[in-house]
Amino acid sequence: QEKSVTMAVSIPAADHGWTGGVVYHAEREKAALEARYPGLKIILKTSPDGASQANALEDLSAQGIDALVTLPHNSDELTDPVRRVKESGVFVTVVDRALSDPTIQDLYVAGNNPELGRVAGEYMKKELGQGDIVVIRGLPIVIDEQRVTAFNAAIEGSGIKVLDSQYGNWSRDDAFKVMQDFLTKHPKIDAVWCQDDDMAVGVLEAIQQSGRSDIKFVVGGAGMKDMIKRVMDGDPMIPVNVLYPPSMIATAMDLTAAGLYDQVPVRGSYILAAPLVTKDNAAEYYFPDSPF
Amino acid sequence: MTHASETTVPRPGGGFRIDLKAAAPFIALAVLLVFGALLNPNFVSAANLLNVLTRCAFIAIIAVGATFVIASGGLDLSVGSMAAFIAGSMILIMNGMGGDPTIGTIALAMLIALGIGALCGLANGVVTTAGRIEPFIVTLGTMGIFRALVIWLAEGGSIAMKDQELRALYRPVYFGNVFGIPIPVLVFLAVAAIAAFVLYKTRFGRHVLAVGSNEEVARYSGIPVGRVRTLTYVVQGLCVAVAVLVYVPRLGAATPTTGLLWELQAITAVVIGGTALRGGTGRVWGTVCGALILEVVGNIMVLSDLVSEYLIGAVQGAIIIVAMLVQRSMSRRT
Amino acid sequence: MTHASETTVPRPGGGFRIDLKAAAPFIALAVLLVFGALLNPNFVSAANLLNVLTRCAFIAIIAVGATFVIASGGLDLSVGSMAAFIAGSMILIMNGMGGDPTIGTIALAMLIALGIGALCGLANGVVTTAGRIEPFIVTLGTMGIFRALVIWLAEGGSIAMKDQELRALYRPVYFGNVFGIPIPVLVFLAVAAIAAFVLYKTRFGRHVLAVGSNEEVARYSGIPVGRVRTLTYVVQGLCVAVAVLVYVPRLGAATPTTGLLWELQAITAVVIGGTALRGGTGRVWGTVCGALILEVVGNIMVLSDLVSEYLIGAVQGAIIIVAMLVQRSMSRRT
Amino acid sequence: MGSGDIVLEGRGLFRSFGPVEVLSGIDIVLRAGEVHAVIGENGAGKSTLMRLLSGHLEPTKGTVAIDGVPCTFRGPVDAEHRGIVLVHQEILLAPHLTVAENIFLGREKRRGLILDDRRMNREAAAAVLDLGADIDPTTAVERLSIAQRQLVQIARALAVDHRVVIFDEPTASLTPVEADALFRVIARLRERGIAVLYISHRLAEVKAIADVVTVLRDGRLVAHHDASELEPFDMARLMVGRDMSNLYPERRPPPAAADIVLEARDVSVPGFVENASFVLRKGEILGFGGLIGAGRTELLEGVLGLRPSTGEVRVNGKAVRFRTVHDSMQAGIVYLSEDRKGKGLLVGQDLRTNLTLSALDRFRRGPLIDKAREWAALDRAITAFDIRTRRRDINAGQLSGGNQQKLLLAKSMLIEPDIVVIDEPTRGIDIGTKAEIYRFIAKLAADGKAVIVISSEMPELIGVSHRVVVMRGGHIAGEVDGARMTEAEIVVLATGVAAQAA
Ligand SMILES: Nc1ncnc2c1ncn2[C@@H]1O[C@H](COP(=O)(O)OP(=O)(O)OP(=O)(O)O)[C@@H](O)[C@H]1O
Ligand SMILES: Nc1ncnc2c1ncn2[C@@H]1O[C@H](COP(=O)(O)OP(=O)(O)OP(=O)(O)O)[C@@H](O)[C@H]1O
Ligand SMILES: [Mg+2]
Ligand SMILES: [Mg+2]
Repeated sequence: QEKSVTMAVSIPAADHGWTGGVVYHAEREKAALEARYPGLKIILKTSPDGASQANALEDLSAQGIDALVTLPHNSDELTDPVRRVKESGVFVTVVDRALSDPTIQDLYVAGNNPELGRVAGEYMKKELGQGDIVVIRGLPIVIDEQRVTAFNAAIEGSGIKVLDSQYGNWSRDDAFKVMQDFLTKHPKIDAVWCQDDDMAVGVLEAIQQSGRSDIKFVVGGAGMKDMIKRVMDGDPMIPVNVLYPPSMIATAMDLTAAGLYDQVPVRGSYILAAPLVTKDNAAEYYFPDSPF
Repeated sequence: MTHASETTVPRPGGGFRIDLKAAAPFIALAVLLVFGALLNPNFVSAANLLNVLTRCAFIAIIAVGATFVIASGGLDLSVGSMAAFIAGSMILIMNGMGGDPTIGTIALAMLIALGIGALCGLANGVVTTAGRIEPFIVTLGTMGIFRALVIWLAEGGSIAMKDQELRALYRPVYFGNVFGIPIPVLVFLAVAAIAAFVLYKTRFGRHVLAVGSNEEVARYSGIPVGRVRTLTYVVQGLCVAVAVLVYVPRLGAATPTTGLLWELQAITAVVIGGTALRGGTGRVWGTVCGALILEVVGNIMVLSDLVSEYLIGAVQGAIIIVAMLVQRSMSRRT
Repeated sequence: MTHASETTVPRPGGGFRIDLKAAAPFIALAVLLVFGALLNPNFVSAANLLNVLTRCAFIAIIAVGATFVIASGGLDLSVGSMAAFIAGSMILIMNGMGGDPTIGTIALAMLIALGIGALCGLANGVVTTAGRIEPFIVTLGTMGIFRALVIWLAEGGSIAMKDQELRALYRPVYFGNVFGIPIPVLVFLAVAAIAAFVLYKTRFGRHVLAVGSNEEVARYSGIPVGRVRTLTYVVQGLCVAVAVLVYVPRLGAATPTTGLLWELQAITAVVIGGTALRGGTGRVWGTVCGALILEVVGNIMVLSDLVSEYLIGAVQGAIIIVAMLVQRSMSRRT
Repeated sequence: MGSGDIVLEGRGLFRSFGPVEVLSGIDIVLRAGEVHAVIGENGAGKSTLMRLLSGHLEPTKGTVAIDGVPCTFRGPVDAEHRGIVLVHQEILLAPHLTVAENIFLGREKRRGLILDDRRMNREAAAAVLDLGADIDPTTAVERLSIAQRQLVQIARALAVDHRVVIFDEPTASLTPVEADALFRVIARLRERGIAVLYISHRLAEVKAIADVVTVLRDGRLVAHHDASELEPFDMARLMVGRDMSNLYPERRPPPAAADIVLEARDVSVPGFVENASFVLRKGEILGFGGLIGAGRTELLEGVLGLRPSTGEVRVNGKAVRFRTVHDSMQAGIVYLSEDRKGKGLLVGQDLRTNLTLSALDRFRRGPLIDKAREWAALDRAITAFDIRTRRRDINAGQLSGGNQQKLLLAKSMLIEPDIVVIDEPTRGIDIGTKAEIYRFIAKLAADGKAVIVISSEMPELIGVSHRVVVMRGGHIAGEVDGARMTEAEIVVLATGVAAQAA
């Protein structure tokens, strides 16, 4: 157990709720793993965008590392930089967003963005059957596009019509504004899919202010603790949530460390489900101490 | 010096010229309103217009502060992060105060928020003037600092008001209204009125414009240039704090994305309002109008089905440029 | 009459003063390097230093262009989105060209990219000078426009080079080296050298400085002020395009977040390098040094374990302010 | 009158700014090899006329003709190409560029693509030296004194091929030494058959160098004479429209043992002045003479807290330390900068704002500024200082140069100072106003205030001062009063050389 190993963790900066959760869980797991494996040194670095993450990867491998756990900003952009790390003989674990060239990653812990969209879409189809909904998207980046594409595929052919969709930038404020305007624009909205719980907060506030009662429910995503709580409490506006736990970074770090120290085979893909959180199973997913 | 009285000096009858120049942003706004009404009749519904007015409150209030900074020849890029930082601190303070939630709790937290705002502004001002560094760099630096502090306070997550009772008590500050006029609108009108008063009617305001016009002349005229500059940043900080007072009750939380890019919006509002970035002029009401224009453009974009969501940014950018073009050509003609 | 030269004017310091002022950013850089070496010995390894040098190429090249714009009294906030737009278009063009991937394909795409860059710059320049609108507003507008175009081209996702062979062919432009010096470093040195030559040794450069120093004087001197201003934006556009040429082989993709906030970094590099935002001066080599300082600060942050991840932005902001303070006090002392 | 061919001619020139007509039907004829002076009060329209003749402005009515052919200039550069150059009244140079870069701006010398800086520096140095100044051509213009800038500006104008050279008050900021050099240059121009248009308020100078004199008053042509027919006295009368017998006021006897109100002991301003000491008494007018760059401005700025300085300053016997000019204003001292546009007035703000800027406290009603009182003060200032303006709501920058000076004077007097320091009080001021300003200075002293006058015009120093301190090269070279207060004495002290030449 005295083997001295350096593990680098490269993740996006905590610039909104979900990535904030990622940073939180990564820091916690770092402390836990370093306690568990005395020889293990974990270097945790956050980067605000793809290019700086590529920089950080260079800097990390320049220091001599044995393993890399990374949640890339963007698959296309970071494929080559991660490849370069891999070429120097480092064990590579990729989280959430698969690289364009899957042969690079030794271990893939998938959060499965399309699944989040699909699950939300299936729920809409099941609950609503048919009706008019609005979609509030995140930022114009790949993850968002994958989720929306899968969502659209899921509701395809049903009677559900997407009246409007706009970017809410994964920000409560922007989502609030967009929802206010949607409410002005569309006299009848049956449901809202807003892809992220941060935005759901703004959406709910806008609905409450308008005093409208046509909106039956809002489907968010990612499993923010306040939202899980509301599901647990049976809030009719938030009947479900689609889990997309930022703690997947911890899973990945844990597996990687296990592979390095415990000689257990960890290579391969580890797909986390994007389960639908309902009133029945919500308690399982409620972590009151998490910041997210 | 005796025979001078021959020179008959007319009173400033030329007010009209100045008026039209100052009116340009309002005319641009009016054009936009008509345009919006044509695109979607809902646009001119009272509810929508009140929404827009209420929403523009934050940027309008912050931009009024920016008018002072810019009029004195400065620039403040940190306002967005400063807003997030003040909001976060204020919420944490409210969460920490404990006791029964009362109006007093909120009032105290508000006072502290104003204090923090003033201090943040003071920091910007002192570093800029005492260190004689370009305000662009100083406030870019403090922008990073405030933002990082928010992230640190939030531990990456969000900072939310815990006490639901307190939250309910505070909510009306954003959602409430007096005789049908939303409180945020009243607040921003009050802030603008006070600011216009200070800028146009007091010695400090005169000094701000003088410093922005020509710093050397101001110095030779015995104006404490450094102090005036610093104070404009304090005014800016206070305005940001006031904006936060109205912001917090809306969603009851601050996140690392709170206030992102507000600085650019505020500066844009100031410039669209007719204040030149090189200093020496300041148009408080123009600034408010500029903030409204920005909000209306966004609103029209969402309400209309003209462009795909991908291209909204392009159309917004284009509209702002065109609005400036129209305004410039109008104020040049006369 | 003849004895006018006898007036002994105590000339302050002479040439030495000017040298030290220009040297200030380099000294700040040296201090940072020493600081970094103390924190982590890996910092001064050849591999790390080459990495940092290579990485700073994008910002350095863009900032060299920004030096022209700023020296002439302008400002360009659109460079980041422009970079994303050019990168996106270039990749789409390469994807669309089909045929066997050859050097020719890449060269053609490069030429087109340069052309797009020049056109984007031209647009900024023409709107600014012909419309007489504050460059802040114009380029804020085009920033939104270019960004939206990228989002539109990418349909909200990303634009990646499809042909792996072509990608392999293009890769060396970022990852290759000549006699151990990475190609991006050579490129930015070449760009800076050419820019320094143009700014200091050609008539156009002289006119750029004159326009920034005093527009009216320039006009009276028969300098085509509008054309010179416009050309500085074209130079900026070309520089952005050159940066993109080096950027694309690195990540092989463009996304709607590519180049985010590069404008602020570029302007910061220019100012740290000793060019004043109000125009009239331009220090090309100082700008390159400024870009290096920014990159080194980021690198030190990654290499050291000084602060929590949340607070990195704060430390970076503080370091930049301190660097400016040091530099200012140094150039004032002498 | 003149004999050479007519080179440039203006016929029936009118010019209005908005509704205000500032030139009405001016005819002017310029001949080769002739020095043609244009004189007139401040605001008479001299500079406007020059701008019409040099393509900077277009006439509202009337024509400009070159060699008898009417022409319209497409701008100043076009006029320059046709050989007409103008030396502006105000300094128009790019502050960040060097002397040589400014001189060759817009007409750079190149070798291939590359600027030939070595050659331009060499030629610039020569051109400036030709004007009797020794300025390093690689100095940035922002580091030059106003006088040096003026010389650079003249050098710039003369650096192109020219047939007509227009000087708009070139000597306003020059000391006699540089002015003499300029006159020699003008003489050479005349010998080469070049037509020279020359504006000046120094009538003796006009008498000495001009062949023909045109007099303007309120935008109208008043008279047109051979210079030989006119004495300065006549010129003054034509300009002002009344007799100007005594330019300088009756001088009261210098107060013998009055209290010392201001004392400077061993004041040094780093880089400019070393160990300067002087005293100023109540009721006294103290002149400061010296050549350009002697450090007079810097000394007083140092004493008054406008620049860092060391040494001891006492006001009314009490040691004081002025950190900012605000402190010295509080102590009752006001300083009027020689750089009206750069340091004195906000050229982009209106007259009222400028007037009350230093004295806003006196216009307060509670926290408010009382605009009505400000307007009243402006009315009073316009009357008291005879500020010639046709509107009250124009910007200070739109006033003619002389009227700007009057506005600055009015602004400074609003704080009711006990000690007034005026740097170059009559730079660019017409003779009528000059007399008024001298009388005003004398009255200040008679009222028991103390005045320091920094001036490069020696007759002025001698005419108004009780005592003159002369500086040379950053030191106080000496002091003259009473009978020793002569031009010769002052020049000796200022140059350190016996003044055979002067
Ligand atoms: N751009 C302008 N707009 C409005 N009025 C102007 C403008 N330029 C000059 N004037 C006015 O025209 C008149 C003539 O000005 P001009 O500068 O020609 O006088 P001048 O004879 O040169 O005076 P001085 O001796 O003081 O230089 C003045 O009343 C001045 O205020
Ligand atoms: N900002 C500056 N930096 C360096 N040198 C300067 C600066 N300003 C002025 N100087 C130099 O200082 C010297 C003194 O300045 P100045 O000519 O104003 O003195 P002065 O005696 O007041 O002359 P004047 O007759 O113009 O009033 C000049 O030689 C000038 O070149
Ligand atoms: Mg004049
Ligand atoms: Mg002087």
